[in-house]
Amino acid sequence: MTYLAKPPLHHPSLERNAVGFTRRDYEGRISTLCAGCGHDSISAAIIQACFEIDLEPHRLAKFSGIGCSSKTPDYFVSPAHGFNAVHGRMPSVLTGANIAAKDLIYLGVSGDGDSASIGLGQFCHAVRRGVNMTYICENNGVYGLTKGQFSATSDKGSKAKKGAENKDSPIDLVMLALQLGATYVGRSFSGDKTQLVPLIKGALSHKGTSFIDVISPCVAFNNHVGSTKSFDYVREHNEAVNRMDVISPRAPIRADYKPGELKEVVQHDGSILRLRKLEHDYDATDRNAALGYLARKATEGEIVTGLLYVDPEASDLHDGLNTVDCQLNKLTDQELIPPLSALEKINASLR
Amino acid sequence: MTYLAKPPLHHPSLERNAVGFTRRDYEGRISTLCAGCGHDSISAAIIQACFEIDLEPHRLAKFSGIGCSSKTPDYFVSPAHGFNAVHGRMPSVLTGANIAAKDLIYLGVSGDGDSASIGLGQFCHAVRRGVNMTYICENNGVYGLTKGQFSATSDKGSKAKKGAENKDSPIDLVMLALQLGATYVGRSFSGDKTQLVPLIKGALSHKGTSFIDVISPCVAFNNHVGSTKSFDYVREHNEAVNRMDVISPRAPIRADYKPGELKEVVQHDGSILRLRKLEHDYDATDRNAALGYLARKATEGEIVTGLLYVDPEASDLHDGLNTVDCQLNKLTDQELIPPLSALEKINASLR
Amino acid sequence: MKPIAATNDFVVKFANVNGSGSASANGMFAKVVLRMGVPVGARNIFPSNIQGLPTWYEVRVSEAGWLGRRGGVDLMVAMNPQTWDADLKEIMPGGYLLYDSSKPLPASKFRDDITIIGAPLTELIAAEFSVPRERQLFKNICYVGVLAHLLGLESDTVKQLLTEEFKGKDKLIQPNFKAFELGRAYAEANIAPIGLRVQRSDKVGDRIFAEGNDAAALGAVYGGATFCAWYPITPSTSLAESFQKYCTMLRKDADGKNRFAIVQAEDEIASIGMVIGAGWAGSRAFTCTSGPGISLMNEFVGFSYYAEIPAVIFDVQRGGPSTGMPTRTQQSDLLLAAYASHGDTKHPMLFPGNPTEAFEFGAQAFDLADFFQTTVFVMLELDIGMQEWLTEPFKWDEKRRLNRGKVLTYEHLEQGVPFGRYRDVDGDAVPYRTYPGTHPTKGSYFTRGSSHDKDARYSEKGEDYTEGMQRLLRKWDTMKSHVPAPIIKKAKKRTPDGVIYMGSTDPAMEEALCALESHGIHLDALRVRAFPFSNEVFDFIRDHEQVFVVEQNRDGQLKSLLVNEGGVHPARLVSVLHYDGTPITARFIIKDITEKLQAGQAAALPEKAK
Amino acid sequence: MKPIAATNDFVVKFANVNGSGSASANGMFAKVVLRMGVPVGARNIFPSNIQGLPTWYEVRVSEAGWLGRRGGVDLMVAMNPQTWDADLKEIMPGGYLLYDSSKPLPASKFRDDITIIGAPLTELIAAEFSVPRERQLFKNICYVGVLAHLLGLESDTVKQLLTEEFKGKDKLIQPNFKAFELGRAYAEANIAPIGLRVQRSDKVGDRIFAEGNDAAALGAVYGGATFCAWYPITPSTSLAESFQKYCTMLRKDADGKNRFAIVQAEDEIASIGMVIGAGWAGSRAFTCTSGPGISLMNEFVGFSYYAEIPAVIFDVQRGGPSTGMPTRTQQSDLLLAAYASHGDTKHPMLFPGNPTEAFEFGAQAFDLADFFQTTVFVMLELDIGMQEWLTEPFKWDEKRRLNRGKVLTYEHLEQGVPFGRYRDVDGDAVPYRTYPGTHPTKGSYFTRGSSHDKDARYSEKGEDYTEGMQRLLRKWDTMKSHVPAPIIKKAKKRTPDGVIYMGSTDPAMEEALCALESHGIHLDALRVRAFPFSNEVFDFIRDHEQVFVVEQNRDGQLKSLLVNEGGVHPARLVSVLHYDGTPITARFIIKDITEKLQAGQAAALPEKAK
Ligand SMILES: Cc1ncc(C[n+]2csc(CCOP(=O)(O)OP(=O)(O)O)c2C)c(N)n1
Ligand SMILES: Cc1ncc(C[n+]2csc(CCOP(=O)(O)OP(=O)(O)O)c2C)c(N)n1
Ligand code: SF4
Ligand code: SF4
Ligand SMILES: [Mg+2]
Ligand SMILES: [Mg+2]
Repeated sequence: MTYLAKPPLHHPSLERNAVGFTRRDYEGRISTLCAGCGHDSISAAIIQACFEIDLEPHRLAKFSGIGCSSKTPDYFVSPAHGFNAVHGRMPSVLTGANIAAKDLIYLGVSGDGDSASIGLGQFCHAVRRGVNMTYICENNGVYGLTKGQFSATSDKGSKAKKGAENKDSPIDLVMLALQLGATYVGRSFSGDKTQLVPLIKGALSHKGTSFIDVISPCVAFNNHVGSTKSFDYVREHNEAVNRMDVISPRAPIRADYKPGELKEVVQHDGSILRLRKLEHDYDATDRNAALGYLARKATEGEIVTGLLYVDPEASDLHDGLNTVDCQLNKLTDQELIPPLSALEKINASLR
Repeated sequence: MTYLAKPPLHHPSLERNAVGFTRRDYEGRISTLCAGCGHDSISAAIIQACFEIDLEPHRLAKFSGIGCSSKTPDYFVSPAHGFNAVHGRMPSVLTGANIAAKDLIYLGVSGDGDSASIGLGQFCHAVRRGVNMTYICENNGVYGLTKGQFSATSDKGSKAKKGAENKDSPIDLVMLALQLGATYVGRSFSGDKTQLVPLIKGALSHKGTSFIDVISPCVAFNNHVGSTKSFDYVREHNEAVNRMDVISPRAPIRADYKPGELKEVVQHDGSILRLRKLEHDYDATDRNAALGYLARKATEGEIVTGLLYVDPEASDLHDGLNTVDCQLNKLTDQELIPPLSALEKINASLR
Repeated sequence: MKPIAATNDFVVKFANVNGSGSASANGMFAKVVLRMGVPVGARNIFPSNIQGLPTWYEVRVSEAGWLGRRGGVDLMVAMNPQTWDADLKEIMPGGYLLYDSSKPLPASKFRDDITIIGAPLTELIAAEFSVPRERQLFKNICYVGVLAHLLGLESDTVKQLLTEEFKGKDKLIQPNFKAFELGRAYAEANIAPIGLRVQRSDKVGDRIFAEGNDAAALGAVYGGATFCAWYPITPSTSLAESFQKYCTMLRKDADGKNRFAIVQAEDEIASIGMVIGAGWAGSRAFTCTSGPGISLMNEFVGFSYYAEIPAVIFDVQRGGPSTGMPTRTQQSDLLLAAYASHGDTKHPMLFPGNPTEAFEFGAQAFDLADFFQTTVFVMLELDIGMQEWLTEPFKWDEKRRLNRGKVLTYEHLEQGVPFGRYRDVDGDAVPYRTYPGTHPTKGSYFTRGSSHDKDARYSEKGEDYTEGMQRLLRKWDTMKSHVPAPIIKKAKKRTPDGVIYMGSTDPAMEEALCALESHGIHLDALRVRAFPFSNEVFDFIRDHEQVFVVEQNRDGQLKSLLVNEGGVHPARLVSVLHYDGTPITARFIIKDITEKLQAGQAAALPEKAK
Repeated sequence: MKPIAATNDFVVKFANVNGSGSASANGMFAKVVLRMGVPVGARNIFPSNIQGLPTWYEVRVSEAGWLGRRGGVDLMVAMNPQTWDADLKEIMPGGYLLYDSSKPLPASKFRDDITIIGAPLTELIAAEFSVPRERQLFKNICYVGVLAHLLGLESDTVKQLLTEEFKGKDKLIQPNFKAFELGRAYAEANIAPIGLRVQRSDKVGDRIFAEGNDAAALGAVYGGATFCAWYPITPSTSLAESFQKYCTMLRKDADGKNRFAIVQAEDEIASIGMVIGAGWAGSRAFTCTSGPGISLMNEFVGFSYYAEIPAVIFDVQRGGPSTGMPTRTQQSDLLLAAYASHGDTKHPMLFPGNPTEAFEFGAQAFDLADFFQTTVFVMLELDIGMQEWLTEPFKWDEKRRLNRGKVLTYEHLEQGVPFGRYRDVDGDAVPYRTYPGTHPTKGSYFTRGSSHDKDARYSEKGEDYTEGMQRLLRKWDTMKSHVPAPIIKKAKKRTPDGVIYMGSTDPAMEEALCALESHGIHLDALRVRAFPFSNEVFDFIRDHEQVFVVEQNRDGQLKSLLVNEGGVHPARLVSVLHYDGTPITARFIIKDITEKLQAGQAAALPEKAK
């Protein structure tokens, strides 16, 4: 589906992308989050990424659950339809919509409470089905909207603002996503836009389940000393395994790097993920190695970021379902209603 | 709590264990499962294990969800209280009971549908809390009771009885349990009682969360060629990493093995897990190594069995909660109801 | 005791062991009678288990066409030693017992007021078959042979049916013939004719023998459903399976690709979530489940109500509460479905009364859901869903189009049709919506379960909230004239008494009405087919002094809904309740209503509650 | 326009920004008035957000003791530019506006029928404080200083309260004094006295100023609860937090170990599952949640009903349906809670009418749950749970023991007391139970949600099932005389009119009754405090020609329950419904009832539904 670009109401100086939109066309309503909240930075990165990959804004479909993080889809890409589901159940709603209208680009935004507590089952199952989506968890280690309880991604021993210590083992959604078959897995930090924007771009261009865990400090309830999800803690323990550029299918290919230093991964839609290794023996296309590396680093207290795994050949849920090319929501009556003769045959078989 | 042993109504020839019970005292009602169902073998192994570790039968508390597997607690250890919860929610019920009455031995029995589909969230969260229990998943890769649909532990490409192929990535509960902090993790096969009985014994004696995944073929719906959970398939791909004996705290220690070949792990209650390695570089006390090994073997299509991980120093949920030694359900009115003076003080503070 | 003599009017019951393969032989028996033109009401009574527990199949042969359960057994085919004693007790005095006489049984095991018919089935079969599983299976068809002789079933018809049944597995046909003949010949040679007979007739017409779940699934196909998200649960599983079957048959395109999708979700919450996602995006989607699933779906159903998203839920009701009786029938999810979820909510329900209506409502539910943008419950019951009923053939008007309701397209938006997601543009309180991706600059909106204004913007203002909630009530009013109307049957004589009922009670009620009439008791009858109730329902109540409300639950849930929605005085509605998990019978209804009329109980208003 | 003149009878409203620290200053204001012996009704009105959105605090000063919301504002403290226009509109003609005059505002921003009072708060504070966060915080206490002068609040009382408030953080006391003095002194020097005054009185007595959630949590402590499993959700979160606070204070043993456990579960389903597990094992356990949580708990609640396991759920009701209005109040979960879960089920509910009752019922719920072995809902509301109410002090009878219901111990079993889990031994339909691990050979049983016989064995027999279901109905009857009885207030004159209401409607209703009486309208009043309803409730209805049912939801849920359980003619119950999320006011009740009486609407039975 392509339509005429948006009428040019905007300030002429705003740069347009290949499909004729300005960055402002990807904005949303004014955020109601706390000043300084990590989630707002992620919204900005999403806006940037959508603009840069030349996505017509209405071709995005935005989903979320409940939480501060889950409010954000209202704050970016207003021309896209948005859906604020019930708490923890966004993955199922997104899956259903994707089944109905597969040609759109699906973005799910959730929080660590929404994804790792009440929503853990749906998260895991959406991943194992290979739903074609980008799933971003805005991970602050607390329930922001209900005022600062531990979430299931809180590290053992991490301290709450009022001093209580978390005793439960943490859930690492990246490890789960890897284990359950996600085909594009990354981790980043709301404070690192240079890393985050390309990760989102790559994810949106990926066919299959993309998961990005973004550590996103909660300035109101989890940014104190003793928290392992504070700005300071994350900055100190952030270990990026690679840096990535995403090159659009249309862009001319330049080869100005020395071989070895770079790895190029061509995705389904022709986009190229150009990976510059920072950790020299990290191979982002080896799932088991990634699992092992992450487990080790987690024990050491390091937060591994970057593109952690990608399978550019991935298939998705629709492949498994063997659906027709036409979106299910566009099938006509004729394509849907069987002929009367079929009904008569069935009647006959039941006599 | 100790009581007089059961009055000796039984055939005198039946051997008694150290607490005065015969094997028959650990039996249950007659099974209503299909003849040949793997689950019945697991029930037999549970009976054997309880008998051998000298557990007074009423000190066991049995829990399950819904499914053929979840019916089994009715078929073993009748003098124990049993609880058939709703589908997929056994872990929470067990957790609550354990909080109320921590001195009992907790056994949860579930199926792969009950644990990995509807119950995945509760399974993961009970594990990460370190509930002191033995959780056995009777894993047949299908929904037995609802007649043969794929469960979430079905391998990708595994075939249903009527031929359909599973397209979703499998959930490996052992991998999840390891990742989420279970402190005793094993896998076995309903057809291998020699391996299974000691695994259960060790689990029941373990303090902390013990998880045992038992492949348990469903003869009615998932024992055909093409299924990766059939008796034949499991026999062919079973790779035991070790063999274990469990030596009770009371038993005299014998040392008749060559050093190196054996590893002894002393558990919290004094019981000793004597592990004979079959896979020479497998270390059952290294969580990260176990994760890596299992991931690799899973890719190769091998089913790794044995005691996969144990942390004998584990703490449990009650440690985290800092509860009193007395079971909460035995606290008296006096211990529970604060004095009137406290109330008056509170009233005063609210004026 | 005189042996019962009856032609085309008796009950045969088969007592078997679950998993022994009896179901197909028993079904065959019922179908033979049907092919002979004699109506049959047939019911499987099975345990919640896979193999080894007792199971029964009850066939009511009724030339008069009474298809409800009758109660009592005229001929018991007792194949299960486990239930022998109880089975024998059920036989009516003068009735018949057919049993496997291969092993001798002591006389004390029998009754002397019935006719005992032994046939050495095991021996007969053992002599001809050697594989154990075959022996087990063919014993079943062997007793059909015995029955064929005893009751006068046409052998050709049996063989014709066997041939059809095993089409594709042709090598099974001859052994089945043989087993059948073994039984038939043995009976012919050894057993005296009995008083029960099946005689060819012409009372079946063009009716079909169909299960409600299968019919509803087919209805969903004709109704344009493209997506089913489900989680297995008895007794709804076969609905999803049938949808798979019919879609595979009718919805493949030329390249073998699917114009449908079916996802077995991880649980019921995910199922309804997917359905809502698809409905939001413009695909007709449904889930099928039973009571426990409805309980779990509560939160999402409230979301669908408030955010106004179409969804269809087939609730195949079983015995509650909790896990209850998974393989027994009830009508006990009404209250839950009607007001599912926290806050003020109301949801439409359809009550098919037979598989034909299951087909019709299975299609219509999607038009209603799309038009009213809300969850529509199709309230099936195990007794309809999982039993084969003799029912009218499925009909479809080829000119019928899917009514997708108020959807603004790209063209509308281009033409400048204004869009506000929750505005009442047409005065019927039904708003317009858009599918995602419709237009680059117009028509996007944000869907949420939190309070919102007419343009779907977040709002905590009391006025925005109440305005929306009041519109939802007006939408509810609009619905009343769109859902299936009740079916009213007037008594032959003017009467102050009425009866209201629904769903699977239909055949038992028809029979009861006829019998009551013959006793001089006249009742006007109304079968409710949908909630919200249309005015006709309340007119009917107003026009009668007392109205019996017959339902299959403990608490009179339909009565509660009638009282609550219609402002009816509860004392004028007299509950007739049957809820032990077996299908309601005409006998029960007749007895209960007669007693209540006699006691005049209904007329006297209870003192406390005037 | 004459400025309003009123002493100890006016409404002050504070308009602030969420997260700006205004709550504690505003609360201080209310407490000062209370300490001066003048009753106060105070309410926070806050958004579903953490920082930056509008929030209000409304204080009704009422010597007469009317604690409900009044409606209208006499003095607005307008600190939020975002809501300035709307806030100004709310001021009654002749009322007052206090604003921060540091920045000049155009005349068009004001009204000329009110008294405008400017105080340069920002400037005053900026001159003395430099840290930005301090400036924000102290501005709040500064306007309290201004108000102290304007209204005649006692400075010493303010300072006393500040000292108590900051006990432990003593270095905050002086700066607060200073900020207060800045405002007070500025006002004294620059602002003319106004018509509103607070004058010391003696109408507060020994009452306390408490929140319902806090009170309920304390009740749970006294009621012997040892375990709370919960999942955060507004407006119930503070209940769990208070339980933590009070347990830490009152339930530590000598070694610092806990005689309680609190688990933040992964969701509401797990919360109720844990509660049921603990209840089964003999610990008193509860969860607290709001509407969405109740929807999710449906399946387990039905399990608890059918398997007969004690559980307590505090439902702090908020605006539904769906996510609805999380920070607004409603009484709209009644129908859901009453009949939660599929199949035939009924669950007791308690309706505390103020924090004191929240304390009492918070304890009593556990006795009821243990005795009746079922889920007991304590139906709180945001308006009670999260607002501070002036309420009677908490009382506890030291001789009171926890009633753990029918539990067989080791000794009973040893003595040979027979045990059958679901037997009705005492004729009250309440069975006996055992805790796990009680006895080596006697007393074990198997708990299940599937159908069972009297000895808890699995059974698919219709008789076993119906026997159990009927006993549950009889148990329900037993319950009626055990739950808190209604409170009846007779009108001064004999009257055919009554009114029924519940929960947080209490203060508004008291005021309304008094006002109606002064207009010559007499109503007998009954406050329902529990479901099932006791006979007194239906006697009350019988004894009146028409009864208004006042409730805070759209669909008249309490009325539905009355009709459904009592066989009452719905036409005799006239709904008075308030449901925009704000607390109901006496004004609303008076107006609605007066109009309905005038229209005679209640008397005329609707034609359709006689
Ligand atoms: C069923 C249900 N339970 C609980 C809540 C209350 N609730 C709202 S947001 C939230 C947690 C949000 O945490 P997270 O997803 O981490 O988001 P954050 O606010 O931290 O970004 C909870 C528990 C709810 N809305 N619905
Ligand atoms: C809420 C709910 N949904 C669905 C069901 C139906 N159901 C019963 S058992 C079962 C699956 C059991 O599978 P599994 O746990 O693997 O047990 P198995 O029978 O294979 O041993 C299902 C879906 C149910 N009882 N409750
Ligand atoms: S509470 Fe935390 S997560 Fe929520 S908006 Fe504020 S900073 Fe962000
Ligand atoms: S159906 Fe499968 S799992 Fe169930 S009892 Fe039979 S063999 Fe066992
Ligand atoms: Mg969070
Ligand atoms: Mg299974």
